Amino acid sequence: MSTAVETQLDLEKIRASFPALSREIHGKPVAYLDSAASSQRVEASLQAVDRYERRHHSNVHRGAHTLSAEATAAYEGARATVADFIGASDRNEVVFCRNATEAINIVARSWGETNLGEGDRVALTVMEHHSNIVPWQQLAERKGVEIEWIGLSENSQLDLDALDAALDKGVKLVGVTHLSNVLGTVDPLAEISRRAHAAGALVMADGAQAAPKLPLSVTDLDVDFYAMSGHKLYGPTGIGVLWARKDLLAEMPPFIGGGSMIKKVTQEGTTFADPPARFEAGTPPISQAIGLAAALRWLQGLGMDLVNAHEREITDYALKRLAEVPGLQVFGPAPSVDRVGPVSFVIEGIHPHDVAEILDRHAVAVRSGHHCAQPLMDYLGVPATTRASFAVHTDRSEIDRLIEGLLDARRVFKL
Amino acid sequence: MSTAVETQLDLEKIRASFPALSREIHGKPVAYLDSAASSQRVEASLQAVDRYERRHHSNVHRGAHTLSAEATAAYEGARATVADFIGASDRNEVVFCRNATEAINIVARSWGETNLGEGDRVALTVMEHHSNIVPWQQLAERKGVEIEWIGLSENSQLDLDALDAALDKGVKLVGVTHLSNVLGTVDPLAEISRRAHAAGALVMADGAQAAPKLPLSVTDLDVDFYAMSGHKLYGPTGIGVLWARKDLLAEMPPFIGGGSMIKKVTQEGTTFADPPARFEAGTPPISQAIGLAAALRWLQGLGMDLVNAHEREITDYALKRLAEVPGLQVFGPAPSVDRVGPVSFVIEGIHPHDVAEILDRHAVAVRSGHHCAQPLMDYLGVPATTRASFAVHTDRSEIDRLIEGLLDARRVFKL
Amino acid sequence: MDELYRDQILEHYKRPHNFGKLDEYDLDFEDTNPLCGDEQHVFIKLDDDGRVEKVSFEGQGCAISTAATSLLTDELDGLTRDELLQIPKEKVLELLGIEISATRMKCALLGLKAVKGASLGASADWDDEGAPGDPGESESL
Amino acid sequence: MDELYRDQILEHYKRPHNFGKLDEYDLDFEDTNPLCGDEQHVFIKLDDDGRVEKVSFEGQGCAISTAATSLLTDELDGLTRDELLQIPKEKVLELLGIEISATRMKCALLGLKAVKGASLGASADWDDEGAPGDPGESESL
Ligand SMILES: Cc1ncc(COP(=O)(O)O)c(C=O)c1O
Ligand SMILES: Cc1ncc(COP(=O)(O)O)c(C=O)c1O
Repeated sequence: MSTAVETQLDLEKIRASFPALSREIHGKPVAYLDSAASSQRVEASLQAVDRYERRHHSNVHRGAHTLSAEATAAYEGARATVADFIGASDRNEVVFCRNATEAINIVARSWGETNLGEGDRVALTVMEHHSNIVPWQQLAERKGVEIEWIGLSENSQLDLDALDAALDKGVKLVGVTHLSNVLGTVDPLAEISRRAHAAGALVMADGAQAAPKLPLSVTDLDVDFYAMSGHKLYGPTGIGVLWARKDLLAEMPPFIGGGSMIKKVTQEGTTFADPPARFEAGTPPISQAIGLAAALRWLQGLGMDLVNAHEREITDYALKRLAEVPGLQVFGPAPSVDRVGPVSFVIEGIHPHDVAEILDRHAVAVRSGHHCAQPLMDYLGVPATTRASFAVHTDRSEIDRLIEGLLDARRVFKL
Repeated sequence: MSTAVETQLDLEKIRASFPALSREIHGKPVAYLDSAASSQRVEASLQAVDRYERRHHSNVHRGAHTLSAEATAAYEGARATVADFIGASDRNEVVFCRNATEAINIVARSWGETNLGEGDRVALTVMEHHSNIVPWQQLAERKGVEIEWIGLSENSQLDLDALDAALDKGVKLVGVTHLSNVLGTVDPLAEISRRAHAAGALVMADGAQAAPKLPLSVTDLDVDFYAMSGHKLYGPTGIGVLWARKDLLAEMPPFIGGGSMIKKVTQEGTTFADPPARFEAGTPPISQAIGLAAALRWLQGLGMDLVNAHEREITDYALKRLAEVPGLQVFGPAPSVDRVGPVSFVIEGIHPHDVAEILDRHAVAVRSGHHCAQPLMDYLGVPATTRASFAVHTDRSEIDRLIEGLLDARRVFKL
Repeated sequence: MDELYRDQILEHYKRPHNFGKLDEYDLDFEDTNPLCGDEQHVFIKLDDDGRVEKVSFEGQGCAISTAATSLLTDELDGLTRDELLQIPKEKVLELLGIEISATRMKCALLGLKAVKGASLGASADWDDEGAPGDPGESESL
Repeated sequence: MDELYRDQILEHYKRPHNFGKLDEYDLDFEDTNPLCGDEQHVFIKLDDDGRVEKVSFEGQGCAISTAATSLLTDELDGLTRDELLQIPKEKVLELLGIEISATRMKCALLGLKAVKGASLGASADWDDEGAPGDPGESESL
């Protein structure tokens, strides 16, 4: 719990920190309800990148000159900020990569390739994003690993009994999203880790959606791997984070090969650097790491407890108002502390794509489709949904405009 | 040849387009002679990114709303610009990734993994950067592939007889840098491709250094794969390009798995999208692609023939002036059309690291070390060199300051 | 009246022509729009001369893709496989009679792509991304 | 006089003490600075009590790393392996007597790292990156 004097975010001030929110579409200010796909950039992050690129840029780690020293300090400083934000004890547990997808691929290709073989099992929940599915299917294809699927209980929560059943079969890794990008379900990671570890399995947590919305400590959650993306955290595209336990990283072979990840290269062979450098081949996304760190500091300045409270409040309000739209069905848990973030729904008689199109005319930006979660769509028995997703800057008037737009969609479709 | 009226770059105007050049270090404006490590950002690129991030950002390819359509158009437009810049006939041959290093890894992991096996040979030149060595060594490790090394002839050029000898042994791929990041040697790619193709081998060209300096047509060079990095092209970090022949890309299996690179995901398995999407898993580096494209358009506006002429002129001048420094030995070819770019040297009695340190006091930024080319250092018989590298904005006064700094280094070391 | 969702489109969306699976067919192909997950499966029965005798389609789609395929399948009678492959994209846009934005182009053309796929027996290769924009001038977008 | 390259440093760089390979040694270790490629190989001969009797080093290095290791190897006589492992980084900085920037820290400490590696028989694990900066405030760098 926050001990700060403020108990609520100053939404007006926050909204003024997002330049994109003043964008008009069809003559109306955008109601950006698509932050789960990619968030807008916060001014503090834009400015940190701009300062860096105009005054301090150089390649890192390899130079004896002032700019290179400054760039290195800023890049390693960004690593320290990320470690602090996610509650990691050591900044060298933080590997920078392109996005959450690549972070998970590193685990599958390095840890997975080394530790899993024919007949070994990986458990995945049916609510995983493709990025926490496809790398494991590719590994299954290459190595004969088997995938166990864990379904949902009523109320769209992870079925912990199914998890236990999978663990009983001898699963070596559990891939689980911290926050579903479709259902808004928060998975009980600490409990999942407890059960997985008791059964000798590791936990690969996908934090792409959770990181901007939940106070976060990988130490408290006791997971083994955690992945996230800068562009969902009000930072730039082109930057992702893999956090992994130090002892695991130390044993993991390199994945992408090239400059900066080596100790010594000869014609005969190569020895590799220690983590995190071992996993950061070539020139890293320097300004992107700096941009991500600036966004995280901005979030920390607000306080993640307050951010979380705001996100829950706006989710609850959206759920309440959506219930007013005739023929609309919402997926995901009922309002609770374990329900925050994206709200997915279908309207009888209007395809999600058309819903999104009509909302766009109202300058309400939402996404429609399978949300890179086709197995979940199959599980829910729908080909696609419309998804409204929220951010630290979302206000109630934007939800109201969503509802108006949906009612208009029904009119257009003569329902 | 350019038919434009201008026959020379307007250097003053160009320098004014690089904000970082007004940076002072120890009270003096920086002489940034480290563009081979990473170039400074050009204003046109900074502004394109800024506009995009403040007004148009959203995730690409997946949305029905206006911002998503704009982001998609800008991202695909960036792909078209890259295709145009490198003389590719089809923008779908352009794959965006993180950097040149990752581009080469994609080829090794996808094409290499599929097409090379036990006893197959890959030929590499001794002047390759680690990024065009380590991925092939890793493949060698995994699959029993063998590596043939191609040495240099006198005058630090590729030994084409050694290439032929390697090809005679049945090489399946030749990995060759278009422009050496240490020697400044331009490799005759068209001739190498001719010989390689006649012998049934493909050519993986590393264009990280060449792309900012040489007029470029992958079609004319007739290579099979071409890699480059945005941060060496006056664009942002976090963006790289793999260009590959369409028919090769079509047959290559995916590498990184996740969202956006799939056709359909089910619990049972996954089918994959067509190139280039197949190779762009997860949210791509959208604003970085836009920043790269803006930098390329700026270069095209100058005319790559003029850019090349300037780079050659400044290289020649540097070589001439460096000859004045007692005890200094330059590596690389004598001045010619096939010599442009980085100039590496050692000064008897002063370690390169100390040279760079003393130059920094003069606000002259150079790099010292192995430049991620340790096999070449071994070949040259030195542990490290100092490297001064140039850019479209380099002027003669900066070279003069380099020379002054080197003479001062000799004084400091009492030589 | 709504420009995009005019009556004719809604009519075809709500009651698509030639919807369902043929009992007997010579050609069929399922194509998907990988971005939104929509799928359409086209079935074609040829007569003895190798001309389209019957055609139908199945699948979940938006108003645009459903209406487009419904309208298209009304037009295929008597065509040969080669003629199916010749149908230009503009034909579909003309049948729809509305302006289709770059974002919806994939929807409008999904059925035609499936028809061509059926005729080829393989996924048809084409570019329906719409024109790329000018990233250097994103202000003007 | 130059602050960094003062006479004592240059003297040790040009004529390093204990340079070369021992004919007989009990411990040795080669460590590298992967960023610049510098290598130092340390050789240690122990007496019967397990204390350092002789020490030497080889390798190519800059003035800072060569002088640091030259100075350090003058100070090791009579130390046990455990005592070698206890030597603090500050000791080297003190011997150098000059201010070492973050960029040169790896140079200054390479010899000590190799000494510890020899004593351990394995690469010593430590962090000599220097303090990370504040990326949000890069203006103040
Ligand atoms: C010739 C050459 N190839 C490849 C690279 C690797 O580029 P990046 O670090 O951007 O992947 C470099 C730059 O360091 C280079 O000079
Ligand atoms: C739950 C979840 N995991 C992973 C991802 C993948 O993130 P990225 O596309 O940045 O790799 C996303 C976002 O699309 C997501 O919502």
